[in-house]
Amino acid sequence: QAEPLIFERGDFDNCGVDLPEPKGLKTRLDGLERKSAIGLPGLSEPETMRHYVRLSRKNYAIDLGLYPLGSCTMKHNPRLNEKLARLPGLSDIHPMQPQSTVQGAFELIGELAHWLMTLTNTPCVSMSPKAGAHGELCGMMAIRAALDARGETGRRRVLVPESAHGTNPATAVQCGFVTDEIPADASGRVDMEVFKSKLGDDVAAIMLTNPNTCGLFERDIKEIADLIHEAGGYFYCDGANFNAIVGRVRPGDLGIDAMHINLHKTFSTPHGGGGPGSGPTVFSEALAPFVPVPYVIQDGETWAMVEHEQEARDLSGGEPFGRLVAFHGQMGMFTRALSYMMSHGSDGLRQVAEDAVLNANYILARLRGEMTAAFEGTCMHEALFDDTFLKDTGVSTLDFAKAMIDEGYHPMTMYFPLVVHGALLIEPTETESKAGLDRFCDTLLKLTEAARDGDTGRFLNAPVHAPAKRLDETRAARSPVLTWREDETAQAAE
Amino acid sequence: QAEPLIFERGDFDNCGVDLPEPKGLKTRLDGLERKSAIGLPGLSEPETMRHYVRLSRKNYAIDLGLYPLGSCTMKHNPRLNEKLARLPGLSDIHPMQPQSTVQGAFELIGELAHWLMTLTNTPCVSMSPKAGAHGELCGMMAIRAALDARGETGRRRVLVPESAHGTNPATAVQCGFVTDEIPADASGRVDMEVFKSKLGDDVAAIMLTNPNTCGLFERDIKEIADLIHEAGGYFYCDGANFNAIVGRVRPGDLGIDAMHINLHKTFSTPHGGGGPGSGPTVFSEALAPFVPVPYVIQDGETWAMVEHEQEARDLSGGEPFGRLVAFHGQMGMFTRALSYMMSHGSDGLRQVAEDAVLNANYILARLRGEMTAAFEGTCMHEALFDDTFLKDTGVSTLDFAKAMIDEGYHPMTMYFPLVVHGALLIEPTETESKAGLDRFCDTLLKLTEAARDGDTGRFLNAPVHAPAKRLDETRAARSPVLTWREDETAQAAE
Amino acid sequence: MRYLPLTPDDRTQMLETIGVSSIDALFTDVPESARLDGPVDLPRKATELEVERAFAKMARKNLSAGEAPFFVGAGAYKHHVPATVDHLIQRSEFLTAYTPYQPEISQGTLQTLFEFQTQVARLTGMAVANASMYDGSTACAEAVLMASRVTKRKKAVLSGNLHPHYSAATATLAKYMDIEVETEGAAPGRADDLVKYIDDDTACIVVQNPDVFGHVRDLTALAEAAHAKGALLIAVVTEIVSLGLMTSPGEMGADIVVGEGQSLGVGLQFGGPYVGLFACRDDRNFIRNMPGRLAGETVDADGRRGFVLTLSTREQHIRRDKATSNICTNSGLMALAWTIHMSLLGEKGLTQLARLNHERAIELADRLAGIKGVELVTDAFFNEFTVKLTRPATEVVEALAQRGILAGVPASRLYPGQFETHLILAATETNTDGDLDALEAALKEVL
Amino acid sequence: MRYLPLTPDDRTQMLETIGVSSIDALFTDVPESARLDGPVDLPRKATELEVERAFAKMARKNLSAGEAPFFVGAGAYKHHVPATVDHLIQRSEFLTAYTPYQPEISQGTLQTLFEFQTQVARLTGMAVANASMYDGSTACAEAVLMASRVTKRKKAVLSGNLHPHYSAATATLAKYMDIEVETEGAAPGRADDLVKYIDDDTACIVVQNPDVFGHVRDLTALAEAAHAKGALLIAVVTEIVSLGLMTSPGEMGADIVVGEGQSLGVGLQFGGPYVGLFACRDDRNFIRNMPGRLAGETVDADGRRGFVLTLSTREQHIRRDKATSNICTNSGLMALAWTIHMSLLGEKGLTQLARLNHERAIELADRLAGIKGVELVTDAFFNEFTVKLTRPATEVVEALAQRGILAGVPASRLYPGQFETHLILAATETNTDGDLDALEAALKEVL
Repeated sequence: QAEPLIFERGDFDNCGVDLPEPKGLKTRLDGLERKSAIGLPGLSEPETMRHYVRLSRKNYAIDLGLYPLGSCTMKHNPRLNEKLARLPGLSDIHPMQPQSTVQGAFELIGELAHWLMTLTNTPCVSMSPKAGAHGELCGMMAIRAALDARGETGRRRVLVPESAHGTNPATAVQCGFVTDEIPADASGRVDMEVFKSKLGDDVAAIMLTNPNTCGLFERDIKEIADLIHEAGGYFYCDGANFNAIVGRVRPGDLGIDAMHINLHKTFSTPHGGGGPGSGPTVFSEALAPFVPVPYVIQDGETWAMVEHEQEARDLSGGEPFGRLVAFHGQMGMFTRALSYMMSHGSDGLRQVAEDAVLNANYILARLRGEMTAAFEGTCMHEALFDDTFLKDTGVSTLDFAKAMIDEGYHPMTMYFPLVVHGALLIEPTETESKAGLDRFCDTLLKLTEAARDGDTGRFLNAPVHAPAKRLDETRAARSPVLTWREDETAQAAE
Repeated sequence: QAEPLIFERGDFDNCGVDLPEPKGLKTRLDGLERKSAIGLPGLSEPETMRHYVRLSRKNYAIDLGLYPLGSCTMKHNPRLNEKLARLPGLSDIHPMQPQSTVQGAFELIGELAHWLMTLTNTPCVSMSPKAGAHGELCGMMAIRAALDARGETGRRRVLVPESAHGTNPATAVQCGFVTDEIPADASGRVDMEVFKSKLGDDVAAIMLTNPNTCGLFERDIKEIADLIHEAGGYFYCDGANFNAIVGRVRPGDLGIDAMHINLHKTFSTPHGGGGPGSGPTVFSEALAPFVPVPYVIQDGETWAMVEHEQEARDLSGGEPFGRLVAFHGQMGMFTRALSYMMSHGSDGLRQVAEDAVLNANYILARLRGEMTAAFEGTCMHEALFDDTFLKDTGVSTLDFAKAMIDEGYHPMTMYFPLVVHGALLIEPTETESKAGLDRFCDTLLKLTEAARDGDTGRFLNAPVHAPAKRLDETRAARSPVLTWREDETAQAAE
Repeated sequence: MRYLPLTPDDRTQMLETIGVSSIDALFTDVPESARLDGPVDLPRKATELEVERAFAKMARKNLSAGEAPFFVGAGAYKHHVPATVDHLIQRSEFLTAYTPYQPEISQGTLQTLFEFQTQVARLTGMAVANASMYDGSTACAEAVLMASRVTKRKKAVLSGNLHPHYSAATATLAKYMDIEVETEGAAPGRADDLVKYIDDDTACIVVQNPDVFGHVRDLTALAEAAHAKGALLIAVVTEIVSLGLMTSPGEMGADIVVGEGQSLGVGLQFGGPYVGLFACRDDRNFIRNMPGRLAGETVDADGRRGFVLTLSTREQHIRRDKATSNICTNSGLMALAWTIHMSLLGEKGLTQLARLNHERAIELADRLAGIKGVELVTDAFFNEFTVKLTRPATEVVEALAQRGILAGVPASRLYPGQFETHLILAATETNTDGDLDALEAALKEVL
Repeated sequence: MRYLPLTPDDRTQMLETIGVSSIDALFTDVPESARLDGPVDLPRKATELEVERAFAKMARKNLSAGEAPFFVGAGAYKHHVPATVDHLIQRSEFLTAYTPYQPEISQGTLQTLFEFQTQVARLTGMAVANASMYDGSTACAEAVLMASRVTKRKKAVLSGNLHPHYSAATATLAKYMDIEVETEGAAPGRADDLVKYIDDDTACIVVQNPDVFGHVRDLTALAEAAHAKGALLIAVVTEIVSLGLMTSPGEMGADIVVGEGQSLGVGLQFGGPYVGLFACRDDRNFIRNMPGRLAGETVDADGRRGFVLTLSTREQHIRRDKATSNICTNSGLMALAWTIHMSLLGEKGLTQLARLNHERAIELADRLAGIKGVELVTDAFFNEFTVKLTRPATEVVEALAQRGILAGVPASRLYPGQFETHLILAATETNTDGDLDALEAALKEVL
């Protein structure tokens, strides 16, 4: 059931909105009136509705089933949060209205900031970052600014474990650093010997994900923090996996200097097919002076927003590293996240971490006999397997994952982290039921058996029960077709 | 992908809402505290979400494609209407609040009433009826009350064309009438000779759908009105097909005495899988005194609602036949319908009728060469075919319809009206595009050809591309299983 | 117009295919004198923004329940509905589907109806339930007609404490079916004596519990008295949440239970759409005489479980003038909302919700009873009760409304000319301590 | 807790399967000193109703745009968004899906992104566009970095009339990449002269059109001057509706066009989430240096058309420290809202919408210019313009806010210490005649 593109269906003369007739006033565009057609088809409202409803049904979604993407934390998205984000008093306000007319908005931002600082035990948070990677940038820029303020122009090396998300090295480079990789030890954690050997007076910082992307808690984290601080560097913590410890461990107690928090992971703002995210970043005392503008401050009953660097300097003697973004960050996500946090409360959030870890360990326990667990022992919120169990079956990690689609599941994260071969990283989250996990494990065990039994066709041709068969990604990259062109209609009709 | 029942999945101890803890006060239920368990499973919110989202995907819907049900008018449901119906000032008000606190609600009802009376050219409307059939009851009860007021206890015969909806005779009987059927003439309309022959002093009314269920306008409608009035009876018009003429013809101009209007058909309030409907009923001067309570009245800037029969008598000398329902009718549907009407305006509504009729005739024109049109000439808003074209193919109307499911369409109305053999009644409505109608016609022509070519398997086994294969309705009726019982789990697991 | 996909070009081409010269040619069967040559006298098309503004203006003229301390009940109750419910009922596939006459592509609707029926049956303590009625009042009226069909008798006895709108709707529907309706006078705060009305012509007695004044009663003796004379007991429940805490009508011997389901999932909506609940005993004769749709279990051609609308030979589209009722619409979407809310609650949540309601009402009753000039009339109640004031209740309610408090329903609004100083108040889990404070303080002022 | 399906029994059984005695046993890798033995000092769990009430209270403290005559712009604009848009983006399958890395079960997201890219490219007059950025300001900053990569040069020239937040975000991102940023002073109501800054080290010049004061300019000469020196022209559009009426930046010679898409589909949302638009010329080197995700067309194993994320070797999850940017999130849901709104409008609707905006602004400008004490500074504009007042604009705006009117942005809020009496006002199709009357009357009062 192919759905034609709007360009193949719509009409330049058709329109799905009604607007008043213009009066025909003389324009004041200084001769810049558009002279040529744009090429934008319009669809009536009923046609529009169907186009998108039909397309939506070609997507998998958390509302349809388990979405076990390691490191991505796909959990239930409560509709209460969607409802509250649409209150006109919160959604229909402009970022540049007089501050006296948006006191409730500032209060909400301040309240969320309070929750985030309390949960992390840190004294400062920047609400600007638009996503997790943007939060990394916020944190690493503050580190860079702090080093610059100390006159440390020689500290440009950033230590990054090989299990790190790609955003870590990419971010470091965007802040003018070079990265230096630390391998994992046999237990899947930072190799402390190598780490120590890399410390020196050119080291700016370490970027460490904790729990790490192998789903393991970095046992030596306090020692790492102490050592990096002794060496004159800072500790950036990637908070992508905060879901595993929220309410049970406060990263500030571990000695971190900066950490972003993915509101769209731990605090369940919907992923929306790839965004928007939101990545508020918390800071230690050491980095607090460098946080970017804007931020809200409270004076008695009144809230205000500090919007300019000079204002920040005048008010608190801070040295903001600049501004990351127009306006005030992802307000719509703040609303959703705060609603989620208040709903759980401190007790519920603690339960979140516990159930997330329990669910992951349950999967690990049920599967480790048949699939190969990458490391010994228990895990945190995600279970990591390598592809040893597929050896000599002719089935790759990719094939195995695609076969899961035919069983009605979204695949787990594949080939990441890079520290193990053919990685399969499963994160169930706390919003899955035991019965659901049992069905999932039964399915994986069935597939494992099928692979071992040589039923390779089932894997190599998978998926067959999906809106599309396996797609040719090489062709897409080799001769990129990034926009629709007229001559495609014929091609599509073939 | 069978979806287990909540009774097979949920748990009596689980719950998807959070509530405060009760204080443990002593009850005041006079010993009527429940002593036994109820047997209601609860699901957490994420499980609930998935259960219903997954179930929803087993439904066809107007948002997915054409829904060509003759006589049911499945058209686009604008989401603007859903949004407005949820304004707290309209949705979160109680029907028994002080009248001074719901003036806007009364105004809305009054405004909708004004639109309905203007579009029908009638002086009176009852907003109580909860659905079309309920509107028929409202109309026929007013007729019965009017006859009773005239002391005409002998008039109990109601003339009903054989093409009428089943609700017509059922309603007449509920008002203490007996029905007398009038056959259709060769053109698909009321046989005037028979009609005339049936008139007499025991005739209470005629119930006539116009355009009728063959999709034809009753050409002789004014003569019918005159004759029934001359004979001392009333003219009830079934307004199910008002969509065909709205804005172009005012039923009041045709001499009707009562007509219900299905807000969920002509004015597009969503069908919701079978309801709720809403069936306001308009009346002529002759029947106006008998409309039931409640109704709104306006006095200058102030609105009020007349809630009791005595009040109606005192105020206007009316003789309400009673009360049809608690409270004030389907307010939520009023909001949606008025939004729909205001959006179109008088010009847009006229266009609705024209496009609805144009679309139906386009289908008739494109298909009549291959499928057998039931009658000569053009049609109104729906095209009627009989099963002559399937003769000797081994394919029944039912089989043909089920094969449409495999082509991605909801079947048309089948085996109704009863005046033609193996009827197929297609109503596209005005919210279908020409391109969409062309695809639909192409599909039917392809199926017609397949039937003729003896590809019967395709029909007899259909549907195969649907969430379920053909269901055993006989078994369901012979040994009814109307609720779930414990022992079914095992059976389901088979 | 944004909802109309045809372009002027399309229209021209289509007329050509049809073989007529103009759209008017398709309307020639309309008598000439009835053909309008232009739009009727109503406003022309409006933009979304214009329509939104017009509705916002009307909405602002109402005082919504969420804006006020709110104690209005009498057949419709303010409860908190989880956001999930409203989200799910707006799914295109639920919202914009038709009656599931084509079961192969309607399993979503059919399975939810089957689940709904099971929940309703269990909650009311009955064996079967239908797929919903328009609302509670029409369900009540249809139950009386059904009782008459089942017993082949022509008299119905209605409790005086049955919601007067229900009595009126029932009397109206019964009238032309020649069913005689007898009603006892209303008795705030106590159970009226209906046994004396039961005779060999009695098809049914109809009693509401909790009644319109909030009073709760044991129906067991009444059921026995009715059954002894071959009559049926129809129990009416307008506050379905009460069944989370109270013995079900089925356990007390009711033969048919009807109810208003509005409390769960649906919201106030100024009276509609609501959802009527209809349940009865497991008796072939009963089931064959039920009004409304029924979803039933069956199997498909592959032998897999599936659901269909069943026993439709009771219905008008098959049986026409012999049908059990003329109904051809249920309250499907509201039934969906109801069953989703009930699935979220489960037994545990419903019980807790009911208890919270009961406790709030006890607290409110005790507070009000402590005010000079207020007398508590109802001693056994669930979440609604009646008080007697020293002033006409209508005046008091209006005075409180001026203060932004929606205080309840004057009994005289339901029983014109009677119970002038009686006020019926409901409390639910949505009432805060602040609401109670506000009512208490304001009531002291105006009395 | 309503979102957590595990029951106490489940937990016990699962711990048993895992083979540990308690949940604490799973947290033993946490240093003992960092293990919290109870909940942190924050409120405990809350019911839906409690949370709703807390948010309603905060919401009530804000004056929303819909409640007031509203003329605030400066990079975010109030437009009417059809109800269909918000309904569709709440479809479970769009709202709760992840990045479409598994294309076989993500064709819905991928096809809409492909359509989005095509619409953006056509509207801006460019050949290709990406699948959206966080917002306009970060798109602008990323464009400067891209220009530097493409030209291998290290200087960027920013117009003084570029939105100061955009300049700041760009300068911040450029700072540590050692890209030198030069900025001309702001010049309300006229085009600043940037040609003089262009030299052989210049990677790009960045110019906003209409600029932050609302002024519109022809970019053609600027593009030519830049190209003559081997530099790129980056055009910034913060009011994307303007392109319905104005010559596109592509037609005027821009090499990269970035924009804020908030005007269509998204709403005000107090600054975010918005949707950044990013388009560029059809040049292999450009495309390989683009930031952000790209959806591309391909075929599946059966040869049927399908879509995938492509050219991901630019991206951080593949290239790590060699990536074109660190971005791994787009603004997918807002891009969906944008493309739905744009599909509803089509060329016809967008053009009409743009014209309505332009006309409202002309009417407003003429009215204000007629007030004593108001001088119109911008003579060529789209839907936003700047006036000079006789009093500080901040005071005027505050005084009008007290009267319930949201009158615009004082230029000094964007340029602290400068343009104290300049006020930037926007008008859109949502402004009624009554809004204009109210502003005019109130402004006369406070000046």
